[in-house]
Amino acid sequence: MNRETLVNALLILGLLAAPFAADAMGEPFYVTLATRIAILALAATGLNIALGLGGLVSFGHAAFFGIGGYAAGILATHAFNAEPLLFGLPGTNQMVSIWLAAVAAAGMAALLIGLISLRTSGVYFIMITLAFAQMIYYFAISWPAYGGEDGLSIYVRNAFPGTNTMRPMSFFLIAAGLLLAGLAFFALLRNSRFGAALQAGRQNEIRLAAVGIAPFRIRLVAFVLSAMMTGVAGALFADLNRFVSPSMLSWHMSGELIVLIILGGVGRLAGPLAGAIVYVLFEFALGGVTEHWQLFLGLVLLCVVLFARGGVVGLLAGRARHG
Amino acid sequence: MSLPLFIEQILNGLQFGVMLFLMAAGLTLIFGVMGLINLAHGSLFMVGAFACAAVAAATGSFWLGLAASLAAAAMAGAVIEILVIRRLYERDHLDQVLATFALILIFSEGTRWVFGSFPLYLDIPPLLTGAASLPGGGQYPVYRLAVIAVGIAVALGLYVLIGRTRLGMRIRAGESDREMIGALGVDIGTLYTLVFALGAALAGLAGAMVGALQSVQVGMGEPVLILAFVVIVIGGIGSIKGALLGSILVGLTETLGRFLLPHLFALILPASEAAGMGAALASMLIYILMALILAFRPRGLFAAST
Amino acid sequence: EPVKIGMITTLSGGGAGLGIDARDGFMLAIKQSGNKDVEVVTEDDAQKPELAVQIADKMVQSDKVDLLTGIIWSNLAMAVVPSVTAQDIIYLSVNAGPSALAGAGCSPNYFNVAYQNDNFHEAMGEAANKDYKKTFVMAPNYPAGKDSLTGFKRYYKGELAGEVYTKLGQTDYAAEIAQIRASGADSVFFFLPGGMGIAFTKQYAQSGVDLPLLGPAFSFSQDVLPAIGDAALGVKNTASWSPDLDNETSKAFVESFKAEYGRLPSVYAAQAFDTANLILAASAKASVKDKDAFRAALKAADFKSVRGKFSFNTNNHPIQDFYVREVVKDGDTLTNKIVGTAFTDHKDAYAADCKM
Amino acid sequence: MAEPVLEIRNLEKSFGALKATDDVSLDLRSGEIHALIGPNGAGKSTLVQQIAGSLKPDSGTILFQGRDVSGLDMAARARLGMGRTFQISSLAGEFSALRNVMLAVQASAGSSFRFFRPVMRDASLIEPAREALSRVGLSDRASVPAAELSHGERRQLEIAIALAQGARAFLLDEPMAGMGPEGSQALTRFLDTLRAQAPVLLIEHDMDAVFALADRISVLVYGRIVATGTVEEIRNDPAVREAYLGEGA
Amino acid sequence: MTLLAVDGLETFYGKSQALFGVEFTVAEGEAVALMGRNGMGKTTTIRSICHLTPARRGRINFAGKEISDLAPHKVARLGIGLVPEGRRCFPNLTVEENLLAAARPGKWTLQGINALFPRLAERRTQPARTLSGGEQQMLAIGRALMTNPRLLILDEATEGLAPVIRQDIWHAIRTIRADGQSILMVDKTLSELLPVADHCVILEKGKTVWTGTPAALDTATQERFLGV
Ligand SMILES: Nc1ncnc2c1ncn2[C@@H]1O[C@H](COP(=O)(O)OP(=O)(O)OP(=O)(O)O)[C@@H](O)[C@H]1O
Ligand SMILES: Nc1ncnc2c1ncn2[C@@H]1O[C@H](COP(=O)(O)OP(=O)(O)OP(=O)(O)O)[C@@H](O)[C@H]1O
Ligand SMILES: [Mg+2]
Ligand SMILES: [Mg+2]
Repeated sequence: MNRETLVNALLILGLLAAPFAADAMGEPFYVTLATRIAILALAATGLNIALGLGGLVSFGHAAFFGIGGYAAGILATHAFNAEPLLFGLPGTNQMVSIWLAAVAAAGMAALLIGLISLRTSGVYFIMITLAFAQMIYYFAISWPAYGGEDGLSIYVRNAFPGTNTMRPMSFFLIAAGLLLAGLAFFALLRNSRFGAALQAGRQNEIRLAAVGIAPFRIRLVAFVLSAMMTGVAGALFADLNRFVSPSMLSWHMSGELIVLIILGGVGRLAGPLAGAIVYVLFEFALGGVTEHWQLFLGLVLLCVVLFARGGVVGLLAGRARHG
Repeated sequence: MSLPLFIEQILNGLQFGVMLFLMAAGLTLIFGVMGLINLAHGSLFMVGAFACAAVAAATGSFWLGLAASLAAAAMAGAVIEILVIRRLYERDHLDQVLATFALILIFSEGTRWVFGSFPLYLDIPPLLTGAASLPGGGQYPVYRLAVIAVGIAVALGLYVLIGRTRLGMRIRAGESDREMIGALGVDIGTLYTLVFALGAALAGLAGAMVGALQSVQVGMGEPVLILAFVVIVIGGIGSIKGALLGSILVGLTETLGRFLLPHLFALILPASEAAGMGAALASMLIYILMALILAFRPRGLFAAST
Repeated sequence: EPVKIGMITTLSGGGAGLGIDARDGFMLAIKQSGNKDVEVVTEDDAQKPELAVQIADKMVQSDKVDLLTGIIWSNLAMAVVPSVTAQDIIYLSVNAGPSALAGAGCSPNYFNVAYQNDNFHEAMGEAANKDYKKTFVMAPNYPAGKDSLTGFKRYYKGELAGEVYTKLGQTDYAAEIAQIRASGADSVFFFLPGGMGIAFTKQYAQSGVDLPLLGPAFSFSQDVLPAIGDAALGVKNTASWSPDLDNETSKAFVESFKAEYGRLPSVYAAQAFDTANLILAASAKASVKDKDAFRAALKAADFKSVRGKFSFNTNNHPIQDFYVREVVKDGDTLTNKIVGTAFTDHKDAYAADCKM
Repeated sequence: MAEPVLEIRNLEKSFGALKATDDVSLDLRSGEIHALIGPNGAGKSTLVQQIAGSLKPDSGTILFQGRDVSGLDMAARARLGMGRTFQISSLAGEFSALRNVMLAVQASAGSSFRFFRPVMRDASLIEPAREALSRVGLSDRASVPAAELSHGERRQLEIAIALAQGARAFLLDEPMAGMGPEGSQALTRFLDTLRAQAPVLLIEHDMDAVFALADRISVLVYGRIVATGTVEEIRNDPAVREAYLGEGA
Repeated sequence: MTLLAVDGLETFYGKSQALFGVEFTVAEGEAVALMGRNGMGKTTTIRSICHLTPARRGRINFAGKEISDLAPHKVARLGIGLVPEGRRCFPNLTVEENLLAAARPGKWTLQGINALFPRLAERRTQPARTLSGGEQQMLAIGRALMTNPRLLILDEATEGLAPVIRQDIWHAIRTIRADGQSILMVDKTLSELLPVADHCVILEKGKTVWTGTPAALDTATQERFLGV
């Protein structure tokens, strides 16, 4: 087993074990915290497909996160009020259906946004993805039907067959299960032919085209897959908080997802997970100590950039090898 | 809707545009010319405003405050360049994003620690108060005219500095190949510290000047940051001319959109709903504009030709 | 009987001033009571709904608090309140009263010790009837802004010279001021909280337009007045409290707040001070562990309010008076002075929808 | 006469006032090495870029295997079998030499939308890639990231990639540049064998190599073809001697 | 008098060592050819001298001054002008700006360069990015000369140039050498390189393995170290 595999395994095991330890010690809140980490890690793993593998720095992934969240919120509200949704379709409070809806909605949005955005590159791409996310954000703020800026409450957490999702542990296991599936998907994708083309496009677009692979299509597919995964995470996040609001769509959220990845290690399998663990734990631990916690969080992040090249995973496992 | 009002709104749009340019100028310099994504630009803007407000409150002179804002922002810029930024030129853009994001947190919270949590008082200097009469009968605040003048002066100054001087050549050369310009005997390290400090000083200047029109408070730089990025991306990165025209385009779109869209919707909707719908669309307008421009010109309006 | 209170409020970022005032007002009351059994844990929500939810979870699950309070903003309240009250935790609002929580979404576990969001605006609408016939109204385009104009229009009988929604977070108001100038209005009502209000008022003062400004107290509260400066002088605004309010509790509160923190208290500080006193009074009457008894004790509102009289309506929202204040200069400091009463014993418009 | 694999008709391209390609017609026949020489800035690379699809001509047609490819983009032309090397090496720097070549194998198989099977355990990619590397003599550098190869090694890698693409025609822009004397000789021998696989359009300033290899030579000056002929004809053409070869040749 | 003396140079790229003890000297006014197969460390040696990839061990003495600890721009200002491998013109600057950006006063001026390479004069306002390969090579040489160096370092300066131009460049190199310019050069075309060189240094696997005059470089040595 090489060092990176070992680090990855330890991070995943750590995440899985922590809630059980917390539960045993009668500290259910840490289960919630671990759930939050798992969900943010899943969202960032989605972004890692576009950003880490494809070099597509999307500064608008909050759009997909929020769309997933609103899919959950809207479907649940309609189910709760027993009002039909579009075309007489009912809402639902079944997580699995909600996830599918989140994937579909985020994927559609990504397809449209990607078709236009992927014509640009570099900083222009960063900004055009931001532009689309901002459009959706302002739309959500001023659209009264689902609460506008005040957001939308989900009064009862959505259901998953065979468990009581209101129990923190059950919900954690659902989130962790999806995270593991997301990580497995990422790992397979990265090593596949598609992944090879995607990564080559990040390193040298001209070279990719010159061997006969059109970068645009590869990137579009990657962008859509990436958005879908982030969308599912958004649906979970809505269920975790039992609340969705435009702040899930804001550029701060997009920035936070990017920060998680850079902090953990760009393009690394466990990068988003490591980033989420470090970020959430610091946010949580510092927040309790001083009201100036953001200053110290800033200092921690700064130290990581300056002294740990390649993020946390880079620090623990050394430079990435591409075989 | 009368013609004079319409003309006044166009003026407002132009004026807002130039103000945007003033806010974007430092960012254009650092981002367009040094190729550094500096998210902390908004923080330097804030530093300028706070320095101006604090010194103006202590001395009673806006002008001393203005000088202090330049000095404080330049100093802050030089310090972060030396301590942080210069270690990151060779790195990925993404590392710069994370580092400057961390700097935002540090600056915001540090400023709040020093100055407290309440907005500060900063008003325009007595010399520039009041409104001037415009030809045609309108009235326009003198201070805003002064902001326009400073914005245009900064644009010209930067244009000459970057495009016409040897210093500008070296900066641009460093942008494409830092190692090579060093190997030819140019002390690019010091040069970049200076440029960064200059960009920071421009941010500080904008913070002080614009701060007198808004509220001087922690977090005031964030909306500016996004707007400034929008402006320089629309104009085309690295082009001072593009940034100026991009600013004016955004200023006009934003102002006229806010003004006209509710009127348009009023043709088909009741007044109150029209006002809401119009405002909703208006708030998305500059992003729609940016997306449209980039969809047709993927490198902005005035990108250096490929 | 020990009481553990969780306070989630905004202590960092641009909106920190409000949270700090609320926290300081709250802690002042606790300190003055000398009650050693009351423990308060405070955390910063950074004005982010997700973070507020996380902190609420932590306080409930880990700190095992009995009561929650402190949130300043409606959107954060909407994120936290429904889920905690559903877990049978009592929440007391020191500020923000979204209509959803006053009407159909009300809960026996939710007590609003501040106001329902529409109240200040309703009061201004009522007060404006006296002097004005044609008002230009303006607010940001988000739910609180729309509620504001709805509240104003509910009581205002004059004509609207214009109705404008601005962008949330907007900093330049030249275009709106031009519209005001051209509108033929005789007054301007606006709701622009925080930095937006500071920017608008300053720019308005320079524009040469001199129609009277009216607004809810949020834009002219003690936390922002010093930043606006003389541009605020003479502005009329409505609130449920003012530092010059003539009652013993209020006077003592202003004095002790000034002595403790070296500044004048804002409306947020006053509301939080009342909230703490309400809790203290209730815990003297009933054990916080006995939820039913404690809720009843809260509902009795048997405490000395800085607002003079204070009681709860059926939906656990206040019945209180609203005043018209004017910004004046007291020596070197800007502050508010009561110049009239808009409503006495005012109730919000949503109580009828509350079934509990 | 053999069939032309690649045929260019009346191609034109201007940059502002500069005519970089001025009514160029040219063909490449199967089995031949057709050298394109000319002074610096004559428009050779510009021509290759237009053939390969990374630059759009102002007018003119490009036929590849009898088919008009003028409307296709670079990737599509590469899939049809245009194997190209760049004048300044253009590689996926983080990938090892082997993976760079594997990418070409994968592209030629048209299988880039496979999401799950790991490439590094995929013999159908690795074997051909190793084969191509060994043909250019880079076998023992297979696992070195492209960014860490020396200049000359990168040039060799570029050729290996074109080989692995299964090209039906090679467009080589100065493949000898940067190769040491030993490398140049080896590459010359190698190119000699390459024409049996597919014809080569060779741009090169190394006249020893050109004269040793070319079946035909075209001379481009200021965007125009001024002469086409055999090695002997070109070598003895006084105009070419003056414009390009100098006294030494 | 010795202008440049390199001794015991050992250089690493990360963990992998590229130089294992390079040593040679360049005397004032002398042209030295640095030779070796692909990947033997010629470019690395040059990068170490210019402090672009600093040597981990060894000494570099230039004009009587130890320079192995000096920053690249200080090394350059002492009088080392580099024409790097792969040209590396500043793509976003025009031809003229490329020449002027780092120019230092001395014998070489814009006129001088334009006379040496008329082609560049024709293209003076064009961004370097759009130059042909050969034009870029001329620009790189011109740019180094504009810094008026005491020692000119040419790393494959004739790569990709047409034979006529190459003759011109070799002619130019001979001219400037005749003027007393010291030169360190790498080039693959031995037939053109050797006549210009006063001295040859051959590297193999990052070590100096042979030093001598071009005349002493017999076919056996060439066969052994250069593979021809
Ligand atoms: N985008 C462009 N804009 C303006 N001029 C250009 C552009 N691209 C190339 N040129 C000019 O067109 C001419 C032909 O360039 P090209 O690169 O094709 O030359 P070449 O024959 O390959 O030369 P070399 O042998 O030196 O590589 C040159 O003079 C070059 O400066
Ligand atoms: N950036 C780098 N990272 C790691 N190794 C490198 C790097 N650059 C060069 N090398 C290695 O260092 C060794 C010497 O390379 P160098 O470029 O100095 O050779 P060279 O003699 O100039 O060859 P060429 O004639 O091909 O230019 C080679 O083995 C090469 O693979
Ligand atoms: Mg060429
Ligand atoms: Mg070399």
